[in-house]
Amino acid sequence: MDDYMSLLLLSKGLLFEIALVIFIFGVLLRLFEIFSLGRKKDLSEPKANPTIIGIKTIFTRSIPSYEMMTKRGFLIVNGIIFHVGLFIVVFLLAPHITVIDRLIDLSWSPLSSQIINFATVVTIFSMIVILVHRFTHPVMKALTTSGDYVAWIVTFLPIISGYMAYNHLLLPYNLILALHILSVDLLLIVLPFSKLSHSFTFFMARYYSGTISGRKGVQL
Amino acid sequence: MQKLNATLMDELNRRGISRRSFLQYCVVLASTMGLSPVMANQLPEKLLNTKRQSVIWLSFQECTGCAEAITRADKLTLENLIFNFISLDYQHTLMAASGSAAEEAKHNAIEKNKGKYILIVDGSIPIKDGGVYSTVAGETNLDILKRDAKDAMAIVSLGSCAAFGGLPQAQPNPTGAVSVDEIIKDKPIINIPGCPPIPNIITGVLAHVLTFGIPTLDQYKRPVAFYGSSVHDNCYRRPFYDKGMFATNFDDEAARSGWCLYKLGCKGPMTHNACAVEKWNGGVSFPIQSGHGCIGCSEKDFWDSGGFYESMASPVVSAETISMAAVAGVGVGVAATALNKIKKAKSLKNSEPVTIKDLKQEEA
Amino acid sequence: MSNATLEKGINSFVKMIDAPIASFFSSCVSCGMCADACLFYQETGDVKYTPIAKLEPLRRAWEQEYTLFGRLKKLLGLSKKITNEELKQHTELVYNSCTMCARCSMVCPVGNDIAYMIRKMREGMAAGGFAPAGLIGASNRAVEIGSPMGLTLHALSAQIKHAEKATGITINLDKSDVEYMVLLSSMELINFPEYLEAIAKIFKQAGKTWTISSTAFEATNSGIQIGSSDIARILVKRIVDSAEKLKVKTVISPECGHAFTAIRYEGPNLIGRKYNFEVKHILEVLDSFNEAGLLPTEGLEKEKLTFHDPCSLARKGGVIDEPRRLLKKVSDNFTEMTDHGARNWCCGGGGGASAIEEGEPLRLKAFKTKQKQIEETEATTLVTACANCRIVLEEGVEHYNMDMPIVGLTELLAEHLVDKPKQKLKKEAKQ
Amino acid sequence: MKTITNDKQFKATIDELSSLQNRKLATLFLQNVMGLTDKKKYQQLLTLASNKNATEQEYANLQTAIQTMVVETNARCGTDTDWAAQAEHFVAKSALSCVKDANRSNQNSAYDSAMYARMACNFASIADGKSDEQAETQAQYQILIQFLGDK
Repeated sequence: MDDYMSLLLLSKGLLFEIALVIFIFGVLLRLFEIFSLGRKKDLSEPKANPTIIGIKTIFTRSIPSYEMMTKRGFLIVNGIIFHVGLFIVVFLLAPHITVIDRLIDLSWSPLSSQIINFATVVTIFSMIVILVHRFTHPVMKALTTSGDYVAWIVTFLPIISGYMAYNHLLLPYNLILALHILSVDLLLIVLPFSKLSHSFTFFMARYYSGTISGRKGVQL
Repeated sequence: MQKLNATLMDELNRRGISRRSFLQYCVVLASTMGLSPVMANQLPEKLLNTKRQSVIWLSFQECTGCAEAITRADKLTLENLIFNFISLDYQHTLMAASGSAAEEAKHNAIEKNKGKYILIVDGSIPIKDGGVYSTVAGETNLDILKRDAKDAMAIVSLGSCAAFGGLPQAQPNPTGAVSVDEIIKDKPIINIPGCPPIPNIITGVLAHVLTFGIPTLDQYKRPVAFYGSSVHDNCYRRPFYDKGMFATNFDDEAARSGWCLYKLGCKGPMTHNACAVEKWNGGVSFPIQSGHGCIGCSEKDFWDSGGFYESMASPVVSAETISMAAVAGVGVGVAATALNKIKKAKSLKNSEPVTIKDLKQEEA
Repeated sequence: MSNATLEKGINSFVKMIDAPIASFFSSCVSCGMCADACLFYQETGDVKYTPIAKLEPLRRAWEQEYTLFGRLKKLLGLSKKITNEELKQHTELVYNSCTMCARCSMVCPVGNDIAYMIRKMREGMAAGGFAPAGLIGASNRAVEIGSPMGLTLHALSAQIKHAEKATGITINLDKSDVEYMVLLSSMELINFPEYLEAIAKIFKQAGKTWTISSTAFEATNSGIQIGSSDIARILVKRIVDSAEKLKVKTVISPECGHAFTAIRYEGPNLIGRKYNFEVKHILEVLDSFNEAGLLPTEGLEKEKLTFHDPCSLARKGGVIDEPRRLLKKVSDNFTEMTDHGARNWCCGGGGGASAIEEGEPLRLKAFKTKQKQIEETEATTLVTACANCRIVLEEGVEHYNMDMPIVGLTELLAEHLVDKPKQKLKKEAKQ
Repeated sequence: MKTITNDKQFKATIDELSSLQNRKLATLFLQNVMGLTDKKKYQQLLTLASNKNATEQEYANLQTAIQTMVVETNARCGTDTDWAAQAEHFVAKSALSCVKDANRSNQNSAYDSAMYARMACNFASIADGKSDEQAETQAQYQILIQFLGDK
C-alpha cells in the first residue's frame, strides 16, 4: 500500500480514534480533577447575584480595558487576532465542519475558503509574532516554561500543515493531509494535559472570578 | 494494407488528411503533453517521421475497461490515428487471431523487435500461490510478464490495476495482486493510472514516447504533464468550494445548482488526474460534471481509502469509541475525585488550628 | 506550643486549594498581563513581582497533589519540592510586595483571580512560619490586646472622653438594643480621632441610636492580612458575639478597607453561619442617611477634590457610587483620577503591607503612578475613606514633595453638617 | 476682662480673631504642650513666631519641615503604638496649624492648634497616666484670656 495513503488512513483512522479517546478522557479527567476540589458555599450576604455576574464575566472579560490596551495593546490585539483567526480556521472551514458533523452530527455553514485561507495566514503570522514576543518581553520571558512552547508547537503544526494542504504546497496532498491530521491527533492528545487546557477551563476561571467579585456587586 | 516501415506521413497521405489539420492536432497534442515551446515546434516533424512502432499489449487481472476506453471512439479522430498507426502485434481482445496462432504472433513480434517494442500492460498480477489465479494458455501472468518484459524498450502500465494494483489488490487482496513495477525493476515504466485512464492521455503518452522518448514522471511514475495537478485544482466547481458552497445531498437544491461535492465525498483534492481538463467521450463531460464526486480512481489504493461518499478528511471513528472514551474518562475522573477528596481530607485532618503562638518556625 | 513548620505550610496549601484555584492554574497561559496591572512591577520593572509568579509554590502544590501528571511526576521523583528557602524568599513577594489589591485579578484575560489565590497562599505562609514579623506582631496584639496596634479599652475610653468633650455629645459604650454598633479601627483612634467626633455629630444629626462595644471596638482583622483564618475567626467572633449580645441591627465598618471585607464578606464564612445583623461600611450608612434626607449639609468645599478609592472598598467591596454621591453634596469641583472606582490604582499599603517595616522603600517606589494620577487631576485636596490608605498616601505625598492635605470623607461631611456652619457663615460674612 | 468657661465660648472667641492673631495664638497653645516633646525641634518655629517681620515664605518653608515631622510620627497600621510618640505626633500637628498660610481663608488655626494640643495631652495621659486633658483645656482658656488682654 502507498505509504502516504496508509499514513493518511492511519492518521484519520486508528490514530485519530486513539487521540480522540485520550482527548475526551483527558478533558473529563481534568474537569473531574478540578470540580472534585469543591468550593465552600459562600455564606456572606451577596450585594448582587454572583451567578449572573459570573456568567456575564465569561463574556465581558474578552473586552480588554483601556489601561491594558495602552500597556499591552500589542499583545492583546495580537491575541485577539490569533484567537479569532484560530476560531475561524478551526470551526468555519468546510472540511472541518464535515469532520465535526461526522463526529457529533452537528453542522453549520462554512465560510469561503479564500477567507479561511487569509485567516490562516493571519493566524500563522500572529503565532510567530507571539513567539517572538515571548522571547523578548521580559515578563513573558520570565514566566515562559517548556509547557508554553509545547502548547505553541502543537497548535502551530496543524495550522501550518493545514495551510500547506489547502494550497498544495511542497508535499504530495496525501502526505500533507496525513501530516495535518497527525498533528491534529497530537493536538488532541496534548490539549487536556497542557497549557492548552485553558481552552476549556477559562470558562470556569472567568465564571469563578465573576462570582467572587459579583458577590460584592462589582463587575470587573 | 499498411506497409511495414511506413512513416506517419505516409499514413496521413494514405488517408488523405491535410497537413493543416495535422498541424492543428499537433498544437493540441503539444499542449496536452505539456511540451516546451521548442519541443512543441519540433513535434509535427518528429511525429511525421516516426516509424510504425511495435506494441505488445498484455492483459492480466483486469476488466477490459482500459481497452474499452481507448477503443470506444465511435468516429475516426486524430487521437485514434496515433493508436491506429502503431503496430499492435498482440492484444487478446482486439486481435483477430486466437489460440496458439495468437501466441505465435506475439513470439514473432518479440523476436523481430527485441529491445525496441513497447509493452503495454493492463491488469494486476496475482502472485499468491505461485500466481495460479490468472493464467493465459496455461502460463501464469507473472511468468508472462517476466518473460515478455525482458526485451521491451519500455513498459506502459495502463490503468490503476497495472499501475497500482487497483481493484484486485483491494483488501483483502485474495490473489496477492501487485502492480507491474513491483515485479519489473529494470525497465522504464510509465504508469497511466485511472479506472479507466483517459484515452487522450494514452495517445499523448504514446506520442511522447514515439517522438521525445519517456516523458517526465512523478514519484508514482505518472507523466507529470497529465498527473501534475489535482482534479480539484482544475474543477469548474472549485469556486463553490472556495466560497464554502456545498451540496449535502445528491438531490438537494445545492446539488442541482451545481455546488461543490466535497461533502458528498468528492476526492478531487487528493486525486491527480486530468479529468477536469481532458474530460471524457470527446470532451463531453467528466464524473463531477455529471453530478458525482470524484472517487479518486487514479490514486493508489483508492478502493481502500475510505468510503466514496465520505469526505476525505473525515475520520473513521465509531460512536462506540467515543462513548467508551467518555465512560473511561468518567471512570478515571471519579477515581481522581476520590483521590483528591482523600488528599484534601487528609490535609484537613493534618492541619492544626493556627494560633498566634504558632506563627514562627523554631529558631535553628 | 507548637512551632510553625514547612510541612504545616505545605499542608495548608493543599488544604486551601479549591476548584476555583485549580481552574485558575489550569487556565494561565503565561501572558504576564498581571504584571502590568501590579504597582510593584510597574515601578520596579522587576519580573519577580509578576503576580502569577508569586504563586509558584502554591501552583506546584496543586500540580503535585491534585493532577494526574503531577502525581506521576511525584511518584517518579521528578517534581520540584517546595522548600523552606523558597518560601522564605516568597515572604517578600506574597506580603511586602502585594497588597491583594486585585488589580491583577481584574485584567487577567482568562479570568484568574490572583488576589484570591494570594489570600489562600498566605494561609500556608502563615502556617509555615513565613509571615513577616510586622504582621506576626500585629496579630499577636490583635488577639491578646484586642487591637493590632495595642489600643486598649483604657485608651479608647480616653479618646471617647475627648470626643465627648469636643462635641458635647454623649457616646455610649455597650448600650444594647440600639440600631447601630460602630466599629473603629485603631488607625483612626490613634491618628485620626476626629473620625469619632464626626460619627458622633452625624448620628446625632440623623437621630440614630448607636453604641460602641467595649469588647469588640476594633474593626481591623490581622488574621485576614497575615492569612490565618483561625486567627481571623477569633477576631470576627468577638464582633459577632458583641453585636448579637447588644442586639444591634447593623454593624458599621469604619473607614478601613480590609476591615470592611473581613467582616462583611469573609466573616460569615469564618464563623460558618450567617449573621443576625447587617454589616455596612460607614459610607453606605451615610449614603442611606443622605437618601433619607438625614444628612443635611451646607456649603461647598473651596478646594478642588479628588477621591482615592480604597481597593478593599471599591474593587473588593462594591462601595463605589456611595462616596461619589456623598462628595458631590459638599463639592462642585470634584475630579476623578484616571483609574478610579473598581479600576482604581492602589496606594501600595493595603493587605497588611504597610505593617511591614522593611517593605517601606518598595512601597514608596510603588507610589509613583498614584502620585502621577493624583497630580494629573490638579486637585488640591485628596479625599479617601480608609485610614490606612490615608497614612500611606500621606507618606507618599510627603515623599514626593506634594503639598496636599488628605482628608477622610466622613470627617469632611461632618464639617459641613448644617448645625455647625452658623459660626462659619458668621466668619465668612466678616471677611 | 472676658471670661471663658466652655469650648463654645472658646471657639466663638477665636473665630473673631484675624488670621495673623490666630497664628500667634496657635503658637501659644503649642508652647503650652512643648513639654511632651523635644523642644529643640520647634526652636525655629518659636523664633519665627517672635519675629514680627517674618514673611509668609519663611512660614511656608517651615511648613514643609513640620509636615515631614507629622508624617514621620504617623502610627502605621498594625504597628505597636508608642503613646508618648503619638503625643509628639499631635504636637507636630498642632505646630503645623501654626505655620499654615495665614492668607488662606477658611482657617481656624488657633482652634485647630488647641485641639491638637489637647489630643497630644490625651495621648500623653494614655502613656503616663499623669497628663490631664481637662487641665490643658483650662490652661488654654487662660491663654486665650491672657492673649485678649495683651492685645
